[in-house]
Amino acid sequence: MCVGLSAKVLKLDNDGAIVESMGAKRKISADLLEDLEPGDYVMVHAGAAIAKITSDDIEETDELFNELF
Amino acid sequence: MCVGLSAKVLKLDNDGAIVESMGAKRKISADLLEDLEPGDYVMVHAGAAIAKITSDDIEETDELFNELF
Amino acid sequence: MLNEAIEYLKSYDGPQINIMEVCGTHTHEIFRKGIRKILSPKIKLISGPGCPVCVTPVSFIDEARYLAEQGVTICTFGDLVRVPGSDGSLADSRAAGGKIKVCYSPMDAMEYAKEHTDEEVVFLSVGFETTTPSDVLSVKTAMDEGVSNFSLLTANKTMPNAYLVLKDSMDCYLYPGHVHAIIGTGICEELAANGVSGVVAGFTDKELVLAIAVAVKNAAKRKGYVDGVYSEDLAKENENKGFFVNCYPRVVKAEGSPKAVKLVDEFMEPSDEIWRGIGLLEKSGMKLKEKYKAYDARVKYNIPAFTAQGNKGCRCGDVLQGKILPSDCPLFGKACNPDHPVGACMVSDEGACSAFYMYN
Amino acid sequence: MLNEAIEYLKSYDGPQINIMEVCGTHTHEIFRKGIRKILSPKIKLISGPGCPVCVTPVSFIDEARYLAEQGVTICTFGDLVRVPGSDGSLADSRAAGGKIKVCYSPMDAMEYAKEHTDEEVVFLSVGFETTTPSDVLSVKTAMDEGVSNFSLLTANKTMPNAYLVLKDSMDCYLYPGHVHAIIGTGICEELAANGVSGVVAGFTDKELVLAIAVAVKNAAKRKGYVDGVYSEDLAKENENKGFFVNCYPRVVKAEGSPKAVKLVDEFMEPSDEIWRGIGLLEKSGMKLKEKYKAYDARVKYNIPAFTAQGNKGCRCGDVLQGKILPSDCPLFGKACNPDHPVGACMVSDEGACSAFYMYN
Amino acid sequence: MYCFALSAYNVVIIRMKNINHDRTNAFELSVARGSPHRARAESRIDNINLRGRVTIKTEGINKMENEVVKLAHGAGGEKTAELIEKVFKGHLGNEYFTADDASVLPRPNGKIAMSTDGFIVSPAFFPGGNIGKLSICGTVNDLACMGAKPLYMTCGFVIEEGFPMDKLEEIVASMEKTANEVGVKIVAGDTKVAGKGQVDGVFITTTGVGEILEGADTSGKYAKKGDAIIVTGDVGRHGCTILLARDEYGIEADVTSDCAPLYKAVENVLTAVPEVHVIRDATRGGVGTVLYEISRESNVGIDLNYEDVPVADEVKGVTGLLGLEPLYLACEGRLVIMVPDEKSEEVVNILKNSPYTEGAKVIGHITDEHVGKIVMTTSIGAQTMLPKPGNELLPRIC
Amino acid sequence: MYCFALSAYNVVIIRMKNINHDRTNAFELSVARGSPHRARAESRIDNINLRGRVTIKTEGINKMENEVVKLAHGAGGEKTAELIEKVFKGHLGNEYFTADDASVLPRPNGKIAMSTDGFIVSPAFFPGGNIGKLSICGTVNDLACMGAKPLYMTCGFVIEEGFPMDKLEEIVASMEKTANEVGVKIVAGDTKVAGKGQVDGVFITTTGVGEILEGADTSGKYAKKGDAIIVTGDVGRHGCTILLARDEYGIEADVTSDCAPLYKAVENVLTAVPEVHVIRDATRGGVGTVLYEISRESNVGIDLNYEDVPVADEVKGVTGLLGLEPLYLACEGRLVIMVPDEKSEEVVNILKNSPYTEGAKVIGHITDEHVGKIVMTTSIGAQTMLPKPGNELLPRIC
Ligand code: SF4
Ligand code: SF4
Ligand SMILES: [Mg+2]
Ligand SMILES: [Mg+2]
Ligand SMILES: [Mg+2]
Ligand SMILES: [Mg+2]
Ligand SMILES: [Mg+2]
Ligand SMILES: [Mg+2]
Ligand SMILES: [Mg+2]
Ligand SMILES: [Mg+2]
Ligand SMILES: [Mg+2]
Ligand SMILES: [Mg+2]
Repeated sequence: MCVGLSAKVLKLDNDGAIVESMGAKRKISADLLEDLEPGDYVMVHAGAAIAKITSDDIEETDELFNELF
Repeated sequence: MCVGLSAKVLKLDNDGAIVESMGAKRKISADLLEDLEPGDYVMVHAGAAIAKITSDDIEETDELFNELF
Repeated sequence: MLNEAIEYLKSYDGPQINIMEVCGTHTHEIFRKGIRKILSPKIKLISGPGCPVCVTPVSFIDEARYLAEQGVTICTFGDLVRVPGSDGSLADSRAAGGKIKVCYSPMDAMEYAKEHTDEEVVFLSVGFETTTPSDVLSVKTAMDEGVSNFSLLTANKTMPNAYLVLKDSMDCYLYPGHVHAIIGTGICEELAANGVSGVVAGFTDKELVLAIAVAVKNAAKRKGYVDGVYSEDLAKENENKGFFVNCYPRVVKAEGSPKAVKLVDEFMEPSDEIWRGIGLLEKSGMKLKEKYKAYDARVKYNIPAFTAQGNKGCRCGDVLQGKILPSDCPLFGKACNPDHPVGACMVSDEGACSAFYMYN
Repeated sequence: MLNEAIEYLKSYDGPQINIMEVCGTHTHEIFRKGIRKILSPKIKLISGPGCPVCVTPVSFIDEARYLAEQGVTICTFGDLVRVPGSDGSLADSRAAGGKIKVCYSPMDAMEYAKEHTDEEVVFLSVGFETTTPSDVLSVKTAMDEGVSNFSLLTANKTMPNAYLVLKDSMDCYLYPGHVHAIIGTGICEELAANGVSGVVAGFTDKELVLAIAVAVKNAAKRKGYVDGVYSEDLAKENENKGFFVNCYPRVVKAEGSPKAVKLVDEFMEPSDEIWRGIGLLEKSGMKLKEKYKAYDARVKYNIPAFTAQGNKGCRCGDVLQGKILPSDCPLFGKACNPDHPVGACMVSDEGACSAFYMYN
Repeated sequence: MYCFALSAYNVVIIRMKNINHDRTNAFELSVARGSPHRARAESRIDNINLRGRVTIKTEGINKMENEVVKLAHGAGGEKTAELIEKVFKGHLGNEYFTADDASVLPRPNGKIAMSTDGFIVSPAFFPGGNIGKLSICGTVNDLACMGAKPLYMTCGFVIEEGFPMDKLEEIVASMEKTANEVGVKIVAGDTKVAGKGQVDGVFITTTGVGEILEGADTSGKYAKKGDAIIVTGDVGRHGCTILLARDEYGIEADVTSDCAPLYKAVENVLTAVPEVHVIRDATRGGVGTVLYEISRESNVGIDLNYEDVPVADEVKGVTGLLGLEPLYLACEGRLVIMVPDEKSEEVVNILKNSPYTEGAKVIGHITDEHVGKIVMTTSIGAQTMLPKPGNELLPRIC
Repeated sequence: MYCFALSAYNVVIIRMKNINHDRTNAFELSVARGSPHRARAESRIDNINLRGRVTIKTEGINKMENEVVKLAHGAGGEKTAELIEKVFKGHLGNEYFTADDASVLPRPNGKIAMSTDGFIVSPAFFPGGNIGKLSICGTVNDLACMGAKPLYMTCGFVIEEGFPMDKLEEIVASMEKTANEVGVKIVAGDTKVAGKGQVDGVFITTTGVGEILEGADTSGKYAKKGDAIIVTGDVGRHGCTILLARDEYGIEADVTSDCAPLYKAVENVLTAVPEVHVIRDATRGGVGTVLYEISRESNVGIDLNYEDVPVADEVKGVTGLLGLEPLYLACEGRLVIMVPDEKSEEVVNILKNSPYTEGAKVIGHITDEHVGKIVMTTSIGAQTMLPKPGNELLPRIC
């Protein structure tokens, strides 16, 4: 799913990362990103973290709106 | 089953014999006996005809009784 | 005529006669038809080691269960499915996911292997002289047809040595009709010449009653009794003279089935075998010859040695040798019953303990 | 703020603006949130070729079904299970006994292969730049861990050539956020420089509404309209000037994910791919390089060539190119519906025809 | 009356309520030539004497024959509704059939009887019937054994993904036919589709509710010393048929299952002889198992004349080859009835004139001796025990 | 009260009827230390306040934990009788439980309701329940939906050879507990054992008969324009729990099934507000499927406030990761209730104070527009259709 559900990195090890989104946890690959750390927010797709997110706060869309529109 | 159920040979081919006992038919091996022919009565054990029977008529036991007893 | 024989057996009042069946089907049919129930107290039937299931050692089941665990498909006669090994039966293997297939014949098992080339198929080759030719036939056919995923786990037994070992347990054997349909009656004549008596019996109610009546009459005569009258001269005269009567002539011929015997001899050779409850008997079984080892499951799968013994409390051996009745075994009907058989004699419907339990 | 944007989109009365989503999830979320329902009639959303399922050719399903019939375990994202091949779907293969396993990720499929060494496992590798890195990761890990019963059946696609092919179908692309999270926005800037406009959009309701509003505003401006007032000068000035706005900056960075791009380039190379409904597009996909052929299911299982075309009546291609609405297809809602999809666009919840059907 | 026409993908069932036999009705049925549905449609039309007034067209495609049950049919959504509508409702529908969670039904008269049984027979089709017919007979017979007229039934299906749709329909059509014969209404159903390999083909569980006939009072606890034991036909046919149908032992014989609904026979008996003490259908486990059950429940002994137990020759042949006891082979259309000896002749005569029980016969008596045991008199006049039922039936070698 | 003592091979169930709480009763239970039975035995004793008067010995062997169900248990003979006696009767037995073919039962008052359902959930044990609890709740809830007080139930088991006996007992114990909570009697049962691989673990089919509460008259056909639509708690928990328990997607979340018997809640509602039009339990297919069913059956349209539909965060997380719609995930303890709007507050209040329905909430209304369709108002205030339920739930990638 591409859906915009961001996930928080709970744990990292050689094997990958455990991420959590609204209480749902899964082990995913951390191999597509540099320097992931616990506490980071990521977008997950097909079992891998594909992007680090500046913030989990989608409220920033409001700011963005003021900026872009 | 060793039980004394005799079977009649219905058909013979390279593969073996089809025998019949009270309406129950099965293909069995004819390789343990010489010169089996359709119409013969046989004793069947573990899928092979193990003995040709002089007669299907177990009434001969009565004669045998007179003879042996 | 049947009635006359029944009357004779009911009212017999001569010397005690002990007769031993050495065929599982005899045991079973005797119980099923209630033949024991009509015998005078002076006639005792002993159920000897005639059920191939009962004499199959614990270690054989362990071997089969080992193969099942390795993913081998086990084909077997139905009788063996519930026989306890040292830690469970093939029914337990099946419940645990093992593939256990009940077959009508060894040839059916071979056919199954031919049609399922992705499986390794082993047939549990048990039985006496009657069954062994069919086992051999399946190997021969597998060879002819190039079936390489089929083999036998052998525990085939032969009767003659058991006859000798048990010869003092009774007055007269009830020889198994179909064993002698294969091997002929030469051995019976020979035993008679050496003082061991017996009659070959068929399997119907009439045949069994006739054979038992003939056995009793002749055994009594050997003890000096004719029509209830004792003659010391007769007793002396017959003291070391065994008798033999073929009471199943419509099936059993003196020469047996030479073709079957030849076939077995081509593929197999005598082997020392353990009989459950009796122990090791020299040359009391048959195994595949070295040159057919590709069809010998023990060789093919390099089965480790299993040495487990049966439950110590089980007295199958004494039962099979006629030393005790099943009901004399302290476990009989208590810890040991058809649902939870302790010894092999309680497993097969043919087993002495099982038949005794079910029909009493 | 959201309300302001919604109000803008509802009341927009400038020149007609056509926006094309090229991401299946965009299509789906736009329908799910009812965003089309609030748009002024002057704004048209076209669902382009963004659903990897919809653009997967018939022959790819045929290849997968062929493998399933050979006993290969097929691992796949759920979307592909019901896609019709030329003679049935993978759901039909499964009902016929084939092993079809729905997986969350390619890595899960690889793990499954590792744990089931007696099976041959093929993962159906579909998707765009977002998904391809995960596919490659599974191959890399299989190599590292010596897993030899795992391979990919690839149909991976890349976006840039599609952007070029479809550039005249609309006024502004709604670029897929997660594709550009991987490849960055360089290509978008380049397209803008060449007169092709677009905005990168996220996936929440707010993000989509924002991106569409930004797209409309800028597209109108390009046509010379600001706040509903037309200026010929402005229109002239912007005639060949594309615009690009990243409306999803919390996720999409200009540089994308270099690590992911590098990984893909190591294992894969561009390939010419058939897009269902559109046809062959040069260098529009990725396949495993020759040196990784042990993980390429086509090579490994020597899959025969499948050349089947989709149903001739299906107008997926025109739908994907924005030439017609799904409801303009004569089969739509009649012979073609989600229970019996004729074209791929009717299969996935992301498919343009399916979304149109379900939400109307 | 139902007619079948086949659209491109599904059987469309045209149901005509309250058909007026005096009016001329003409219908066009589009049924593929050679389709089993055609024969069925024709035979139905025949049944209501409308043949002359029906045109049967033979064009049209019948895709259903290639259709199979899929997981989507069990997902509870539109496909499930479609399956119910097109297969189940068409055959089993009646005034009580409902889309609601439960059927609302008139209150029965007097006490009610309730029974359930699961059917997992493999193969699902066998000479003499199929799992559908069996599932109705089993529960109808259980109710009948308690002297109850079957009123309402429910059926729960578990179907394996990939099961052929036309086979499913054949099963459901058998259920319809058997239920109609008895006059029982199928008032609720349930369908689950299990993944390939999670279930073997199709399993059916039926539950029935009946009302106890006036004066009837039967129970396995009521056997009394002196009662005659009647069996309503030859034993072991069903078990033998299934064994042969599985074809595991390579044996062939011309045996058909005794599977039959026995309510009418029971009604005939109980109406004339309400004194009947025990009725039980000998299903799984066969007549032998039933006799042991009753000896235990009634605390009595049983004397059995083994030679009087009716067994078909073919069943004797098959059990002889495999070393099985016919008394322990399943029946699905045989009752064991216990009735005071003086009434036994009357009961046997009624049974001889009732459907499916023509072979009724006295096979033994109840005694107060050897309680809990069954003593059989054998061919040589000896008395010995019938071995207790116990384990899985396994053919013997020796 | 039941106590459990474990003999060498089987659980022996000591059942004490009419226990006198004033007398001092002391029992010795021989239960292996660490056995789950011990905890169960203790907890039961606790429940009836006898703890101080019971000695629990910890010696003794508990072989049952290694025991499995075998084909012989399904052969209809002694082993079947043993299984029924020791596992089923011990837990489910009551005055109507019978060894006969059918139970004979008192005639209910008024109209009766009858319903059946099959349960094939895999895995059989999941957070919040097991297939046994589920099989009682499912049928109890179906009866409750028709305004019927559950009276009698039957249960049919199909068990795979090799199924652990202690797991089976745990399932049956859950059935007992749930049936007791509702006050429904299990009056007949059936057990079949299928060969290894012929069935996946254990399937249960239950059938229930109930009597319609006075004044109650509910049906999926009775939804009327203006009715409020109430859901009795957050949706999709059961489906989500099972999905997680199968562990096919590697996702973990702290979700438990909503599986619960809802009769008491329904009784409370119908007693106070007999005007309720529709009650339906949202099981397979979830709330979305139920809404579509009712829109079709009542020929109405539905307006749904999507943002008002209660969904647990964890369920949102899981469905978000997999691309599934919570409205189409199964519930096993949620009702959809339709009632004239002016009564909706009263109904919601009663539900909030009834067991298992504390989360009751109005989520939409019935309309006479867009008949057969469900229009939902989304987070951006737009109105769009809820997609129709259809196929198997498959997680999406994109
Ligand atoms: S009763 Fe059981 S333990 Fe005793 S001898 Fe017989 S088989 Fe062995
Ligand atoms: S409605 Fe069906 S046939 Fe028409 S374009 Fe869409 S997918 Fe193709
Ligand atoms: Mg319901
Ligand atoms: Mg029943
Ligand atoms: Mg029954
Ligand atoms: Mg249901
Ligand atoms: Mg199957
Ligand atoms: Mg019954
Ligand atoms: Mg129901
Ligand atoms: Mg239900
Ligand atoms: Mg039953
Ligand atoms: Mg299983």
